[in-house]
Formats: sequence, C-alpha cells, structure tokens
Amino acid sequence: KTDISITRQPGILYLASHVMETQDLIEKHAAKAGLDGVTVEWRMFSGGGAQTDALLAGQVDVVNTGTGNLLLLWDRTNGNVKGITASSAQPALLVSVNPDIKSLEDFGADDRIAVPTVGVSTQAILLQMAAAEMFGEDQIRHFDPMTVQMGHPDALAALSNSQHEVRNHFSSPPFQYIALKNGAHQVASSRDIIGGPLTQATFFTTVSFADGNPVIVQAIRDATEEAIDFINEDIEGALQMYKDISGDQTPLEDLIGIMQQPHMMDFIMKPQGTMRFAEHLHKIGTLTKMPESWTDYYLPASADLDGN
Amino acid sequence: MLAISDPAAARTAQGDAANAALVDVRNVTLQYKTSSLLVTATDDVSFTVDQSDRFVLLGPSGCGKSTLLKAIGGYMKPTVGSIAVNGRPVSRPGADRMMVFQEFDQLLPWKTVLHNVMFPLLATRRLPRKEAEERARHYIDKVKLTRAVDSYPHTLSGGMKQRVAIARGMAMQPDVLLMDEPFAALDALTRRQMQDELLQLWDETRFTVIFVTHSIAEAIKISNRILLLSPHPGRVKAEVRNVDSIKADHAEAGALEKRIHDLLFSETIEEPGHVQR
Amino acid sequence: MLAISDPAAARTAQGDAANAALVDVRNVTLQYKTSSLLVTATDDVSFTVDQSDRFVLLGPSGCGKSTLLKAIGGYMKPTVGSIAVNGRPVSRPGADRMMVFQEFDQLLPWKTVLHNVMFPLLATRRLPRKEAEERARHYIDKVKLTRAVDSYPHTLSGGMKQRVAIARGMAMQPDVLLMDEPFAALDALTRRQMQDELLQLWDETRFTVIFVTHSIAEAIKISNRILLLSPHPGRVKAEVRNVDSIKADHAEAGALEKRIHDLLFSETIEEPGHVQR
Amino acid sequence: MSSVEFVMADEAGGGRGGHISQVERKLGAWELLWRVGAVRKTLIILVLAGAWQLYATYLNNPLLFPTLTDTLEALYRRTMDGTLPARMWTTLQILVSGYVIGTLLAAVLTVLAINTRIGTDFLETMTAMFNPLPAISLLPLALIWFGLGPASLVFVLIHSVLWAVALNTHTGFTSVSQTLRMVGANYGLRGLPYVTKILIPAAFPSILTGLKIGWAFAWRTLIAAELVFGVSSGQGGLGWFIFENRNLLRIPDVFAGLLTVIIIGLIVENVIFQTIERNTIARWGMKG
Amino acid sequence: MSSVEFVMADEAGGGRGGHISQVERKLGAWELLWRVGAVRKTLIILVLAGAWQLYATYLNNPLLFPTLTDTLEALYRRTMDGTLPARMWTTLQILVSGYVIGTLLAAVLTVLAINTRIGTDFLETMTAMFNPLPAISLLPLALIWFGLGPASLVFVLIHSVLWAVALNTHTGFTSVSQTLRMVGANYGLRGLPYVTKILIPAAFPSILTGLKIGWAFAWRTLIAAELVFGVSSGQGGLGWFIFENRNLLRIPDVFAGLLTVIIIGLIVENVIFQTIERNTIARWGMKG
Ligand SMILES: Nc1ncnc2c1ncn2[C@@H]1O[C@H](COP(=O)(O)OP(=O)(O)OP(=O)(O)O)[C@@H](O)[C@H]1O
Ligand SMILES: Nc1ncnc2c1ncn2[C@@H]1O[C@H](COP(=O)(O)OP(=O)(O)OP(=O)(O)O)[C@@H](O)[C@H]1O
Ligand SMILES: [Mg+2]
Ligand SMILES: [Mg+2]
Repeated sequence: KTDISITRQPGILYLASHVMETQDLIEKHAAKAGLDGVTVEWRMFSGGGAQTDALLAGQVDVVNTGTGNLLLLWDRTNGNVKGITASSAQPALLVSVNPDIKSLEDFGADDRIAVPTVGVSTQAILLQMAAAEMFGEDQIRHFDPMTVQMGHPDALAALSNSQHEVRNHFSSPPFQYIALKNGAHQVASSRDIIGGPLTQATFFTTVSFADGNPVIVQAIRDATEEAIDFINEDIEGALQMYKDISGDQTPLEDLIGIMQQPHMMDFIMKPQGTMRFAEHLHKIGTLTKMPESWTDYYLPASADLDGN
Repeated sequence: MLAISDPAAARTAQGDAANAALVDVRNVTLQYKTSSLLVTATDDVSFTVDQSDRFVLLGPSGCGKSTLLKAIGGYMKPTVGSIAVNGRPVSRPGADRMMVFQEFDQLLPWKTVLHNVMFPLLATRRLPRKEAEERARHYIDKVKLTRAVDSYPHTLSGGMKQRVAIARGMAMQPDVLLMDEPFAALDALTRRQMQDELLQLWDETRFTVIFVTHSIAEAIKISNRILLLSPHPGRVKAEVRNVDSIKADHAEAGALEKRIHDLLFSETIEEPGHVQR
Repeated sequence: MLAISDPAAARTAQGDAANAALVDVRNVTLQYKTSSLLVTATDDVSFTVDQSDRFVLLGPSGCGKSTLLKAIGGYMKPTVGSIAVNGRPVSRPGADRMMVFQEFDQLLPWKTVLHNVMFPLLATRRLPRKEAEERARHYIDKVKLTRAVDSYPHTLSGGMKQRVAIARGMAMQPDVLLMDEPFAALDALTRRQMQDELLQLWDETRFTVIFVTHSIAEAIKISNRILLLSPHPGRVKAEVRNVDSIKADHAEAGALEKRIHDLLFSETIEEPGHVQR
Repeated sequence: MSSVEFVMADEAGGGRGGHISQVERKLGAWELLWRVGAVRKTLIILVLAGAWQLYATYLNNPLLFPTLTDTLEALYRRTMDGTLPARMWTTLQILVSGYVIGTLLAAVLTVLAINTRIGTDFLETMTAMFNPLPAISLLPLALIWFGLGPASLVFVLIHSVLWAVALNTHTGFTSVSQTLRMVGANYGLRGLPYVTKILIPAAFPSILTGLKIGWAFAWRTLIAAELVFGVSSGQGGLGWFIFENRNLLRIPDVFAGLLTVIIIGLIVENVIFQTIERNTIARWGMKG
Repeated sequence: MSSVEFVMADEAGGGRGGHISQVERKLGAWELLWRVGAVRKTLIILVLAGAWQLYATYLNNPLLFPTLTDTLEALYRRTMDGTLPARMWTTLQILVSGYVIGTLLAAVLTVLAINTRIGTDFLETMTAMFNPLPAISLLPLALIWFGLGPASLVFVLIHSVLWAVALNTHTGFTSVSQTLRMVGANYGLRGLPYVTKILIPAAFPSILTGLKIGWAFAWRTLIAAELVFGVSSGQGGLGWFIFENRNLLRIPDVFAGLLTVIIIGLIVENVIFQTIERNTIARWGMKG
C-alpha cells in the first residue's frame, strides 16, 4: 500500500508531524527503504475520538494523538492497535488567576478547574492521579466534582473575565503560556504529578496495517526521528512550517518564546510515563486488563525505544 | 322619492330623534388591493338602515354585496366615504354587528355545534356558561339541528353548517345582524322555516338585520327595505321601501318581484372581472 | 309506475340495448366513519340514470344528496349496494364523471381562472394546450367571467367562484356531469342565464347530468327526471319522470311544483343529526 | 309524449331491505385499535431491529457498530445499575425546561408577529439570522450570562427550539382562513384571546409539527451541548453518558444511550403527540 | 301605511361624484416596495448591530465577545485574502448538495406516506426515531459507508434536513382540504401527478416552512460536522474556519465566520425564500 493517510490534531504538540509533512519525510524514508511512490495524506481532526473512529473504520491508516486514546484502543481491540512511536512529551500546566491558590492543596469544594473533557482527558486523569497521591486511593476522585469541561480557548477567555466563576485551568501548550503571560500563575504541572515527562502525542496504527506495511511503519519512525532532529536544530524553521500549515498568525518570536519554556522542547520518541498512566486507568476500570509492560501496546518493531 | 335629499342636514336633524339611522353608509367606495392590482368592488354607495329595519342588499353576482357587508362589519375600511353604526364610525369588527358569512368554513372546526353557538356568547362575556348553553340549545332547536348538537362541523352537510352559523348569529341577539346569503344552501322547506323563524324572532325582539340574498322572492318575503345594486362596481340603483306593506297579498308580491327583476336586470349584465395585469 | 319492477332482469334486458342505464345505483347505503361514530347518510337508495338524462336529486338539507353524488363520483364506497357507470362498477374518481362541488374552495388557489378551467383538460391529456385554452375561454365566456379570466380565485366573489367551477366542469364535456347545488350562490338573472346555458349546451351535446338543487322550480326547469329523497338517512321517496313534457306551460309547472313540495315535505321534517357519543 | 309521471318508492322494485339496524352505531373496539396503527408501527420497528442485528453481525466491527443484542444487554446492565435512569432524568429535566421556555418564547414572538407588522419583520429577520447559527456560537455569551450550570444548557436549548417552533407557528397563523379570522374579529377578540381562541386551534396542525420538530431538535442540541458545555463531574445527562462511553470506547453503552433517546422519542411521538393529535386535529377533521 | 315606494338612485341625494377615475388601477411602485418590508428589516438589523457594538464595547473582553467593528474588520480582511470566500464556497457546495438530496428524499418519503398507510406509519416511526438522534450517532455508519470525504458530510446533512422537511411536508399534505383532494382525484390524478399538481401547491406554506427549517438545520449541522470529519490540506469549510480560528484565539475571525453564516442566512431568507413566497402563496392569497 502506497497511498496512506495519517491524522493529527491542530496544535504545537504535533510540531513533528508538521515537519514531516512539509519535508515529505515519510515519503523520503520509504523510498530509501525501497518503497517508491508513497504518498501521505495528512488529515486534521478536531479531537481524538473522531480519529480513533476513522482508524477503526479503516478510513485512515495511522493516527497521531494522545496516549490515553492508544491505551484505550489497545485494550478494546484486544491488542490489535499498537503504537509506532511517541512524538512529544511536553508538560501540561494547571494555572490559576486566583491568588489564594498556590498548590493543589488549596483547592476548596467551590473552586472550579477547567479541563478539556471531564473524567477522561489527560488533564482530568492527572488530577485523579494527584488526588490518589495526596489523599489516598479512596479519594481518587477528590477533584472530579470541581472540574468543569471547557475547550482551551474558552477556558482562557474565562480566566481573562474577572466575573467568571472559573478561575483555574488545567491547560495545555500553548494556551498555558498565554494564560501565564496574561497574569495567571502556575499551580501544578504534569511533570510533578507523574514524576517526569508524559507522552502527549503518539503515532499508532492497527496491527494488521503494521504487519502488511512494515516499511511504512519503519519510515514513520525514521521520519519522526529526523523531524525531531530538525526541530532541535532549527526551531525557527520548524515553527515556520507549523505556521504555514496551520495558518497561525502568532508572531514567530512569541512561538519561540513558548518553545523556550521549560521542557517545551521535549519531543521524545520514547514513550514516557505511559505505564503509570495505564496503571491508573486500569485502577479506575477504564482499562479492562493491565499491560505487562509498555511493549504490550507498542509494536514489536518499536521495542527498542526503551520507553516506560 | 327619498325623504332626505341633503344627507348631512338630515343626519343632524335625525341625530337626536328616536329613530335615528342605526347604520349610516355614506358615499362609500370599497377597494381591494391585491399584490399588483386595485379592484373597486363598490363605488359611492350611500344608504341608511334604521332601527328594526330588515334591510336587503340585492344585486348580481360580484357586485360587491359581501364586500359592503364586510365593510359594515368593520372588516375593511372604505377608501372613500364613511360608515357609522349607532352614530359611531365603524373602525373595527365587534359583537354588536354579528355576521353570518357566505362561506361554509365559518364554523370553528375544533368546536362542536353546541360550542360553536355558545362561543361568541362566552367570548364576549355576554352570558355565563350555563345561560349561554341554554340559549345556544334554544337557537339550535330553532334551526332544527337538535340531534347534531354534539357533532363537529366537518361531519355536517353544507346546509347544516350554514344553519349552525345562523343559530350562532341569532343567539347573540346583536344590534345589527349581518347575513350574507345565509339561506342559499338550504332546501325549500328548511329555507321557508328559517325565514319564518327569522321573522318570528324579529317580531319578538325587533332587531335590525342586513341581509344579502339572491332570491327576489326571499327579499320581498323577509325585508321591509331593499337596496338594489348595479353590477361591478356596485352602485346604488334604487331603493325599495315599505316592502312589508304588501306581505299578505300574493299577486301584488308577484308584480313587485317582476318589477324589481326588470329594474335590476334592465341592462344586460355587465361582466364583473378585472383588468388584465 | 316504475317501468322496471325487477331490477336485475331489467338490467340484463337493457344491457345490450342502446339506451342502457348509464348510471346504475342499486340498493346503496352510504355511511361515514368518524373517529368514534358511524353516520348513515343514505339508506338503500336505488335509481338509474339513462344516457342524456338531466337527473335532479331533491331532498331536505342533510339528507345525503352530496354524499350520493360523491359516491357516484367515486369518492366514497357504498357500505351496501353497488354503483355502476357505463356498465362498469365505480371504483375510483375519474374524469368521465366531472364534479362541481358545493364548496367554494374547490378552485385551485394557485391557478388563475383560465388555468383552473384549463387544468383538467391538460391533466387528463384530453386536449393540447392551445385547444384547451380556446375551449376554456369559450366556457368562461359562457359563465360571464371573461374579464376575470386572469384573476386568482381568492379575488373572486362567492358566485364568481362557483361559476368558474361550472365552466371547468362543462369544459370537460364528460360522460356524466355531477353538479352539487352549482347555482345556489347565484343571483336570479345569472342563475337563469346559467340554467339556459346548461340547457342549450345539453341541446347541442346531449350529455348526461346529475344535479343537486334545493329549488323545486329549478329542478322542474332543467330536469327531465327528479328523484325525491326523504330526510336523514336519505331514502328514495319518489321519482318524477317526463318532467320536460311540461316545460312550456307555466300553470302546469306551478301545479307540479306544489305537488312535489307537498310530497317532499308531507311529513314534518326530521331533524338530521347524530346520536350523541 | 306522455305527461309527468310519479313513481312512489314503495310501489317501486328493489324493496327496502331494512338491513341497516341502526342509523348510527359506535365503531368496534378492534376497529379503533387498528386505526391507532400501533400494530403496523411495531412491525416496522421489528423490521428495523432485525436489519440492525443482521447488518451489525455481518459488519462484525463491535467498536464501530455493535449488534442489537449487545446494545440491549448494555441497556439492561446500565439501567439496572441505575446509571441510565439517572442520566435520563437529568437530561429530561433540562430538556423539558428548555423546551417549555423555548416554546413559550416562540409563542410570545409569534403573537407579536401576528399582531404587528414590525413583529413579523422582527421574527422573520431573527429567524433567518439565528436559526442557522450553531450552538457553539452562543457559548461565550451563555457562559457570561448564565455561568456553567444547567442554565447555559437551557439557553442553548431555547435557541434550538425557539426558531423552529416560531417559524411553524407563524406559518400556521398566517395560513388560517380569512373567514375564520373574520369570525374571531367579529366577537371582538383581539390580541391574546384572539390568538388563543382562534389562531392556535385553527393553526394546530402546523403548531404540532413545529412542536415535534422543536422537540427533536431540543434532543439533538442537548446531546451535543452536553459535550460542549461544562458538566460537573458525575452529574451529566444522557449526552454526557454517550460522550463518556464513547471516549472510553464502550460502544455498546454508547448505543444503549442512543437507543434510550430513540425509545424516548418513540414514546413521546406515539404516546404524547399521537394522543394530542387524536384528540384534536383528527377529531376536528383537520387531518386528511 | 303607504304602499311600496321605489327610490331611484339618480333621483336620490348624495350625487354620484364619479371621483373614481378607474375601477381598477395598478398599485404604485413605492407602495409595492414598502410592502416588501426591506426598509423595516434593514432597520431591525441596524438596531441589532448597534446593540452588538455597544454591548461588546461595554464588556470589553475581546477574547470572549469582540466588537462589531473588529468583526467587520476581520470579515473584510479574511474576505480580501480569499480565505472566507474559499471556505464559504466549500461549505456551500456541500450544504446545497446535502440540502437538495435531503429534500428529494423527504419528497420520496412523503409521497410514499401520502399514498400508502404503511408509508405513513413508516414516516412517523422513522421521524420519531431518527429526528432526535444527534449527528454523532451516524458517524460510524457514515465512516463505513462514505469514508472521510464530503460524501459523509452530505450523509449527515441529509439526516438533519430530511426529517424536518418530511414532517412539515407531510403535515402540509394531510391538511389539504378534502375538497381540493377530491378535485384532484376527479381528474384521475393519482400517485406522483396528484402530489405535484395538487398536494404540493396546496401545501406550499407548510412545505416552505419545512424548507426554511431544513436549510437552517443544514447549516447548523454542517458547521458542527466539519469538525468531526476533519480536513485535509487546508480545504475545510466555514465550520473548520471557525474552529481553527477559535483554537488560534483569533476571536474576531471566529465572529467574522459566524457573521458570514448570518449574512448568507439573511440573503437566502430575504432573496430566495421571500421571492418564492411573493410569487406563490402571497399571490395565491394563501398567506394572511
Ligand atoms: N379578496 C379580494 N381581493 C380582490 N378582489 C376581490 C376580493 N374579494 C372580492 N373581490 C372582488 O370584488 C368584487 C365584489 O365581490 P363581492 O364578494 O363583494 O361580490 P358579491 O356581491 O358578494 O358577489 P356574490 O353574490 O357572487 O357573492 C368582485 O369583483 C370580486 O372579484
Ligand atoms: N365527513 C362526514 N363525516 C360524518 N358525517 C358526515 C360527513 N359528511 C356528511 N355527513 C353527514 O351525512 C349526512 C348527509 O350529508 P350530505 O352532505 O350528503 O347532505 P346533503 O343532502 O348534501 O345536505 P345539504 O343540502 O345541506 O348540502 C348528514 O347528516 C351529515 O351530517
Ligand atoms: Mg358574496
Ligand atoms: Mg350537500
């Protein structure tokens, strides 16, 4: 198969894929491996759910989205969907405009924390993990009643409106940095909660596609590697590619500023913190079976990635 | 010869008299605006109806009888001229002028015969529910529909529908009853019965009625005054007065019928219709 | 005395004769089902209409005349009995039996007078467009609506609407023309003109017409046979034949009118209506 | 030719059979039942259910399109553990309040529209402008005005119900026959009494359609809006239930949620709306 | 008392003025224009625009609710750089095809419904079942059957248009007066000719309302559905444009997108639908 389609979401977390698209890296690496005439169609989706549906319906071949989606799909398909490689592991920050809230302990029952999706988003899961850590396993849902569901732009707008009841936002790049710039302060970070980086974006596909197209799977890995190298070498050039594709009008300097925030350059191919994440999901019943190790839900070909 | 030759003076003179004109139609021109056409239905029509008159409008099809009645009812405004009822200019419809329309769809389809007749009595708060029902039943009996009292309009025949409308109009005992060919859909006997009911009721309460009919015989039977209209656009051709003075005599009635007929249709009938757009 | 005393035998006998009954209504009972009630409109009615008959249905309001006409038109099925036109049982409406309805809303509001009259001619592919228009204009002239030819129905008076419907029915020159009180909304002169037109047309083409009217005089004027129906539910009371044999003589017509009147209304009128639910 | 001949009915052949025992009689219970059409509709539903089962089995992709039996099993399970009824209850509460308020607003708007010319223009303009607007466009304003509670959901619901109901009601009103209008005016009815006593019953078929469409769109919007709007954890409605299970890829549960929507839709249509219809426009002969 | 008295009109007082020069005359152009109501509607729109500007200025939170001037500026900018027209074009293409197909399907369904009893039951059941279902429920089937292309969008659009149009059309059909039905039957019209020549024009007010509602819901659905189906290589429509700019926090552009929806809505309503209305039901006297 040479006409392959890959989906991703908009945003700077998916910077690697923008480089891969602009430089035709997958095509290049496939050709290098002897498979000529590969064409990649990059599709943009607004969220992860539609992407997994498209994958299940066989309408797309590879998906580039969050870790939670991979774990879930791996579980539900009995291991028929597996990861190829991770592509980013930037931190997600919990920010607040309420001066009384300095750490997770300060949240009272009346405080409201905006998360992209109540209960299931990475941010919501992180709050649960923090609660388990702070108050014990039986208090795992301590923060759940405080969460409210808002898209990142809406939450950002809410924080900027002093009358709004939502004063806290478990955000995501780049929104968290805009909030910080607008006067919010950081309360917590995914790195604190998980004890290190957490993979945000990952490429995954069905096992049958991987089995039938080993060259392409390998090309995606190689392309990701080259893209990340490129980002590390020429962040300006990478951001320009992002701007060209997404139409983002944010000045380049601002984007560079964002990338200069701590750990924003964590484009890491090794799966990071995924087992901790899986453990939690299994604990709350989202995953029906606990993977033995991260290699269970990554392709055998990716076993050399040395993830966790 | 018309008694009044100067209408303005006459009105002032009669204004304080007991038998002042109840309905005063003065130089009335009525027009319809359609999306791109202006149709003149009646032109410069004047007449007065006195208290307790049984006034008939007679004229060929399309001459504007229904339109005139609608104007008196307050459903349309004259382009020129004025209409006054009880000395006050007509500005809107009201229950003092009950109308029996020519159309069969004038009953409220969601109400039974009984409730159709009761409806105006209740809607105008003229009577409490119990009395309204009593009165309604009384008039439904009069139009011989006792057995259909609980039927919905769509299960009635054409003539039955019109009789319900007549009962509804009469039950309101209005200042002026406006009736647009109410008996047209009735058979000979029912028609005669209705006419008799109307006359008997008039004997009892001496209400005022303006009546459109196509039957000259019917006009002679029920009216005391007849207004003859010319074809499109309707203009007053003549007025016949003291029609009731000949009620008893059959031969005379026949002669009158013939005379009216000749008067009405002396010219060949003009074709009513519209200029092409 | 009815010529035929055994209908079945008679039909067989006449079946191959030239003047076979065109319309054969046999022991027909017609009922309406409403949401919870069953209303019998006519009960066990039989009659035959021959080719070129001008057949009138006469009876009190609500006796089922419209219903009978609708059954012949094919709009409802008899509960009991059978109806055949041209030897074939009536199963559905068709353009061989053109109907002029009693209701004023039978014109298609989205078509002008001309196109309303042309419509059935085109819809049944009886005539190409040009001839259809010619024929339509011819009949619109006959009903004196030449000037309203391009008007939409809602701008017409009640009588004008009915005349359009008459023109539409006649223009189709059907095997049987079914007319439900077509002239009820017309003034005396127009009515007479329409009657004359009908008769003249009949002289020309000898079509068959079944006609509902409330006017006994009208029935005598236009018909050769009259069927008298009793009140609700409608049953055959009598049939009057050879009505046209007295057309010319006025005194005789008066006597006939009186006789029919007495026959029809000998009993006190029964109140049509429904049992309460 | 011979002169006029009278043939009396009792002399004529084809004797009166007297086979009609009653002039009018009540219709049988069975006949009435068959008219309700429940039997035929059940059949249609069974056929559709069968098609679902067969197609899903053939497709064999339970993460995309589960079989009916799996769905029913999920429906049973989630009903028994109390989740579905609770979610349904939450949703219905909001649904009904949004629907009722939206309908009332539509009534106000159409009353204004029918009584004044500028009202008509206002309704027409507002409908043309706001009807096509997706709910998300109202989100920022709703958040400012109503915060994160159910009030915002109700606001969005109103938006979805209002225009459809108003449009249908207004068309219904303007199509009421001239004669009936004149009858109403004759009794001195004006303004609100005129609307309630004449226009609403006369326009009832259109209004009922508007209410049906409004109801359906309230559902659609609510299910969608629950995803967009903040639901405080654990308190979500059916839309949230569907979304949550979708996120967790518990597809049979998703379809159990959708089936609940369908079932409620069928109940509302066949019990509530059909009953209204039977007792109004059908009885009044306003339905062909 | 005296005997019958004839008073001829020319003998009577109140002379005939002859002040009516023509029995019928054409209405003036101005009068016709005023009837169109464009003037009054423009006024309403201006008032709303003013309210927007004032409220947004007062709110002073451009991230939430930009001013009208900012929005207009964005609208101008994005129109000039070609983005908006291109997005609009993409959306309109899909919108129109979905709308047309949905309407045609609605026609087929209602024709079946009006001609057969089982058709009626089918329509009623399907409407009750599917009308409340949100578009996401069709997503899996759409994906399987039509993939990610515009065909899937069209499929979802059809779902949103079909039931509203069918419901209104069917109500319109069933409310056609018994007399008109009989007239149609009289001419031997049956099946399709009966529907097109009698029922459709007679039910036109209801159908038009259905078409308006269907149009509005097609918009709403499309804007929402474009997010679900995503885009490839920058070809998205207006819905994606709104989502994209929202994500990039370009709120004036978001509102420029919404304003485009509003403007198209106004144009369609006031140019297309009003023209149809003026030439049909208004001319036929079917609108009060
Ligand atoms: N709504 C309308 N729009 C335009 N013209 C109308 C309207 N109604 C009636 N007309 C026209 O006005 C004239 C008078 O109509 P009207 O109904 O008053 O006649 P009429 O005397 O009642 O006739 P008929 O005895 O046939 O009922 C006719 O030429 C008719 O075409
Ligand atoms: N749709 C219907 N549903 C139920 N009953 C009906 C229906 N139409 C007519 N009827 C009843 O059938 C009987 C006969 O009605 P029909 O219309 O045939 O009378 P008709 O002889 O034409 O009377 P008219 O001269 O008043 O028009 C009446 O009692 C009437 O109430
Ligand atoms: Mg009239
Ligand atoms: Mg009749």
